[in-house]
Amino acid sequence: MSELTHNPTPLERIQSAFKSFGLPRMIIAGMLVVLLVAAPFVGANFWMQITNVINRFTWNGVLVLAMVPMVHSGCGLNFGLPLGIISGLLGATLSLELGFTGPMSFVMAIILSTPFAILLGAGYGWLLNKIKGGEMMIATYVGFSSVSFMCMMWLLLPYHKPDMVWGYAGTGLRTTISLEGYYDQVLANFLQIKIGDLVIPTGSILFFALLAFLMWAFLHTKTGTAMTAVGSNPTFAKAAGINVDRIRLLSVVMSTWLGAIGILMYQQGFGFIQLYMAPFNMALPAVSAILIGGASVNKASITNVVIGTILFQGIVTMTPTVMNNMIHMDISEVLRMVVSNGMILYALTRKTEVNR
Amino acid sequence: MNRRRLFFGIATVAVLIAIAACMMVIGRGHTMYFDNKKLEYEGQTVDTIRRINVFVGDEQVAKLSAKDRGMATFTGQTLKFRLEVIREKGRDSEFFDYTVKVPYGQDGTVLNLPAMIEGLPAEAYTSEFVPIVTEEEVDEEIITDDFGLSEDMDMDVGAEG
Amino acid sequence: MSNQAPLLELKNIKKDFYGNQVLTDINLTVREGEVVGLVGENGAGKSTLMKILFGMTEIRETGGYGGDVLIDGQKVSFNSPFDALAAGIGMVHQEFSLIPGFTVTENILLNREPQKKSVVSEVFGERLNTLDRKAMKQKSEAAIEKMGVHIDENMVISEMPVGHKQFTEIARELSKDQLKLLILDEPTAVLTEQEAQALLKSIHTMSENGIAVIFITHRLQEILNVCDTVVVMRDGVLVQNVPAKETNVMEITRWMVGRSVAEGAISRREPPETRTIMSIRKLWVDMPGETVRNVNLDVREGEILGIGGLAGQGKLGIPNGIMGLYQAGGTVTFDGQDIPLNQPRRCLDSQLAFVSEDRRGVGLLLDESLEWNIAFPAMQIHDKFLKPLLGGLIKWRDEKAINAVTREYIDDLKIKCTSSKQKAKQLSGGNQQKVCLAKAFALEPRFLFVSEPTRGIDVGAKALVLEALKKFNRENGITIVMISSELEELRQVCDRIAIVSGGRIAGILPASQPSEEFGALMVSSVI
Amino acid sequence: MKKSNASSGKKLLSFLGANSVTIMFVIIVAICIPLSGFSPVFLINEIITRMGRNIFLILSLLIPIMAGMGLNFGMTLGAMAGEIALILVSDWQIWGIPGVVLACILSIPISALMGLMCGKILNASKGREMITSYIISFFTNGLYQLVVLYMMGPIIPIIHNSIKLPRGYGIRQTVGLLTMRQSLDNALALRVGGVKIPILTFIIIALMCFAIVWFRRTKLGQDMRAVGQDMDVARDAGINVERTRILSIIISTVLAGFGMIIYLQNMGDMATYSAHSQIGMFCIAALLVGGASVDKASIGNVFLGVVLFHLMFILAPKAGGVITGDEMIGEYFRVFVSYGVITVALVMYETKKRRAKASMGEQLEAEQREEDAR
Repeated sequence: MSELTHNPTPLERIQSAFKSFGLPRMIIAGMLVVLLVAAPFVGANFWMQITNVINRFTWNGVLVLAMVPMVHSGCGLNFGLPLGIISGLLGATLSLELGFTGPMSFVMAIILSTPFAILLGAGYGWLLNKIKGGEMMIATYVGFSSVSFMCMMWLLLPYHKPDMVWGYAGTGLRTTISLEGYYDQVLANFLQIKIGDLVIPTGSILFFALLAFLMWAFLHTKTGTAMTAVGSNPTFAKAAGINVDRIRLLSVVMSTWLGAIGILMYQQGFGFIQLYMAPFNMALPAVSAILIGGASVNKASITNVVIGTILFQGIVTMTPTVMNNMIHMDISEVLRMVVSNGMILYALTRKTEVNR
Repeated sequence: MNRRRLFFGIATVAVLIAIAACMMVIGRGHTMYFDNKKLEYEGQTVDTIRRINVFVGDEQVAKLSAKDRGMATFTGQTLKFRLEVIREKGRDSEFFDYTVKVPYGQDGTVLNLPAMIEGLPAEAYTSEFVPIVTEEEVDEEIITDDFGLSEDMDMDVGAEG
Repeated sequence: MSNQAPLLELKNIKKDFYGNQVLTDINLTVREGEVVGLVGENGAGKSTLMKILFGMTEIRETGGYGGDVLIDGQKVSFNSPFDALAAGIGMVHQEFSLIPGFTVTENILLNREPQKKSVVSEVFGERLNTLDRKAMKQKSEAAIEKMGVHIDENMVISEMPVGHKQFTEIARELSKDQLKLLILDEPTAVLTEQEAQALLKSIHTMSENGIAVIFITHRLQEILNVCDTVVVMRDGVLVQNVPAKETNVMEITRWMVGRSVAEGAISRREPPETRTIMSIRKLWVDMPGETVRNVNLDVREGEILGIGGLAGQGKLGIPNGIMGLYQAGGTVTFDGQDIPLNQPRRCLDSQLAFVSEDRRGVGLLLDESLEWNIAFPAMQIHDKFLKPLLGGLIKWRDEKAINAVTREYIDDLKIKCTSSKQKAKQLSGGNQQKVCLAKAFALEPRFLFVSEPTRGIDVGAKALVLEALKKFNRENGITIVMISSELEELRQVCDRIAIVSGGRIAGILPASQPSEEFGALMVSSVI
Repeated sequence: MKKSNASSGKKLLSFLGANSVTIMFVIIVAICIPLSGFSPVFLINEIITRMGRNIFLILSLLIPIMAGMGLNFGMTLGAMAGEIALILVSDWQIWGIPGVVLACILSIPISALMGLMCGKILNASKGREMITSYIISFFTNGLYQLVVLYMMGPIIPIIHNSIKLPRGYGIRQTVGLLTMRQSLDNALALRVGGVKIPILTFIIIALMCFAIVWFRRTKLGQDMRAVGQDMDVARDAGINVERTRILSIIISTVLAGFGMIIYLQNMGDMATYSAHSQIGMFCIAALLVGGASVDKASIGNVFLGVVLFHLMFILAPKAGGVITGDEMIGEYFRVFVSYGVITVALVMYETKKRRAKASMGEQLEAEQREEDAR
């Protein structure tokens, strides 16, 4: 009888904590610390840097959060995020077309994108249930196909609002639509705090916190528990009477809806709606952010989302300035590509069973 | 047996390297510029010629009036060409055959044809062509953003016909 | 037979898995051309013995073995199956090891293809030799000929009947020139009657060609027909080694199951004459390796019914099919209500529960805490351990209640763990099994299927688990159906025991019947 | 009689199902040809050019499919190796066919190294090779940019300023390959009624096809097929599975490098940072259109695929313009179709895998019924 009854010593605990944190994550966190320390020395404004990181965090946080439900239900990393983004874009453009302005346009965008997200998510979930085990690759291509399909639709759908369509043709949506006068910064400006160079977009943070809390709360309900169990061991869940397919479908719909809200949040911070090929590769940064945060192919928590988004966005925003000031060579883009894709590769090569 | 394989393996690599070296020699491209220009060399002045036609093989690569510059591209380190020289209108053309060797590292070589025809030494009529680099100030946007938002993809496999 | 050293000699072979003795002092001699029939119940140690002989790496990884293996009088020690192959031992495993898209010829000569050299292979190595298709054809034809059964050497494996696949495997071993000893592990299990006859004949042919055969099977009549000697193993001991001519099926069965169990340990409770609570009619289950065909069975209220039988005969398929884990058909009536098949939820709603034999795959959430494991099904099925919030709109997980119930079961079943938050994967097998039981008990079922509850756990935990089951039955009046490969275990716990053979119920006897009776049923219609 | 009818009907149905993508493409092309109003000579010319340009690249996909590693999105790695070789050759001013040959030789060590890396990573992620190779292509793209954008100049000597960025290091957005433009295609080119046939390129392609046919008959080819169908069985038989898989990826990467060089010599210039980014996707889409699947592909699929896919590519913008009045629609349509084709093929592959499992239950049910009847 070999029982694991002994209590781990503090040292062992620290060691196992390090182990579970993983080497790549350590490196990335270390890199961020070095960047933060180095920033003032190379003449970059420290507080402005922090502000940037916080801003980028609020833009992208929800998109990263959209990974959580699907990872929990064992559908793997949601490379099909563009589908959710498309729902969000449909909601956003409809809200503008219908003449809503200011904060109301944001609310309406959320409301209008919801039915699209549910519909697209349901179809997508149905498909993923047919092809269990091959989710990630197919998700990627479902995302791509839908983005390119929507490219045609943006041209063909009867939008008429002058500041959205091409001026000379009068039809077909523009590639980028400015949100000034609509919901540009509506959340960020809500209860905004300014201390010197540090600007905190309180509203955006609160909104993210609200969604994160709802997600957390959901995972503590009966259905949420079932979702985690499905992801952890689908056969166990089946034996416990869970309708595995239905739970998976629900998780996909949730992910898609969060993707829609995520892109609206992004636009709110960024100030523009970007159409056509823009949603194309938005899945990869979100995927690698959550992985950097410590998630694996079938385990993810809210903490992973927060840490991952901060680390990833921190690297992305800090490197250009610091690197530029330091060595006058802007290799941040390349660095970002190597780091984020390397992270995904690292996660894919871990021996976790995705399909049982 | 293993030794034998090693030998064959090394031989293959050697053959590939040999082919590569050979390709580097025979495929090295050069540009030859032909000048019909006035030249002063050690006090001696060579004047332009009314008209020079340059032939490489059977192909006429340049028709040079006075002060003209023509060019020909070729691969390998030697260029054989024939000049048809017409000094005055109506006069019969004279023909000259030349074989010029160019250094491997030199992309462009300028030949002053009048000096050449005059029989001046090689260092008199050959010089290296130095291209004038037009400095573009605008830095090109080079990154293909993998997942930035400004991606416009080059979807066109072979836009050219 | 000549006087020279025998082809194979095993001397005092011993093997234990982490202190658990599975083979004790096995002595066995096989001569050239001899056909030895090896029989024994599952777990008797046949497979372990063959693994040692075949140099399987798992033997070495678990600490090697004691005693000597001699081939032609020389002591040998195999580090891998490839060493064994080189020494002339071939083995046909129960699971096919064939490439589905290849032809018979390609499979017979897999990785041993005759090749032709070419210029390219001189440079890039032998793997760029081209295959010599003609020589391949000749070799495979020769191997098939040796076997004495005709199969089409150009046929693709995936389009073949199962029997032919088996023959392909045998032909592959025969095509190896050095082959002296062939081990056949239940080769007839997948064959039809005619194919089995053909196989037996081909064993004769091989033997005449001087190849010794060790033939493992549950079909005792086949052994008597084809073997020179019969070797019986039981509980890791070689109990009998007799010429086949001098024995009969009845005797062999007795040797196989006859065990000196303390008579007092056997359950002597009279099977309760209560009403039938579950009746199973015409049940078929598609569970790979445990197919169930046309099973009819009645379970009485309040009894403990055992289901026994040899491995692969379908006893495991019965609970898995009824509980909806594998595709099934037929009718199951529980307490007067028809239970729809293939819908786990409906079974659970009718207060049936199931403790699966596959603890790690089906029974547990390995990456989650004990609390989750124990409380999860009850939470999902009966809405236990939930706090309604916002007037019942939200069903919030009640961590406190979950913790309480988990502690209760930890104490009840003496589960050894650091805390109720410990991950299930960190527990030992016995404690994992107790967690599975706790999970089922927490559902408060009226009817419980327990599948192989003692598989892979140590003696102490075994007794505890069986005791817990008995207590659950006696005190709460819960009907239990227990499936186990160990007959003696069933006889200790159960009131009646049904024996499954060939996917069907071969018979039902009270536990107090002598074990020979059960043994006879087990081998009655094996496939 | 009736029975045979039903079975042949079933056969036809399953044939249609298996080839639905190809059939769909034939229909699209058939509709678009008259709509577009292109002349047959133009179309034939275009198709022949594109065949010469692309077939070699697509052929490089066949071997990993044979080894059971699915569609090799990592072929992009080979394309990058080819590009690096071309940058160097272009800087060294080696022109014409010698330039092409030299680039091919230079690309071999780079491709082999990248293939080795890719193969090792794929061995660590068995069962999800495709998504992994897809991410590898992104990851390597980062490394490629690091090399080409920052290391070429300071570390890897680049002589000519004309291909360098004005800042003094890194390679420009486009590298002109005028000096070797269509040098293979023009050698031995044949003109038949206004259609140019690049004989030499086709000879190279034909040789490659023979090489692949020959390769299938070698020991290594046989091992790859075995590994592709069942890794465990192959391992039990003593085949070194990991090594075999790595070799298949290396071969594919090297061939992709050659393919990219052939492709770019035809194009005549090279978009340094984007030429490779879509090439994997288009090649895979073309192969799938030709009727290949994730686990089965033949040389015939390659040829049919190139013809159909590129016809669609040429026709779509024009036909789209005629139908909707906007050529952009056609442009987007063909992108959509490329992605759609891959999606459909992947879905079909996965569902086929599941369907195979369900058949055993039906058999048992039938047996039961039979027994009841008795």
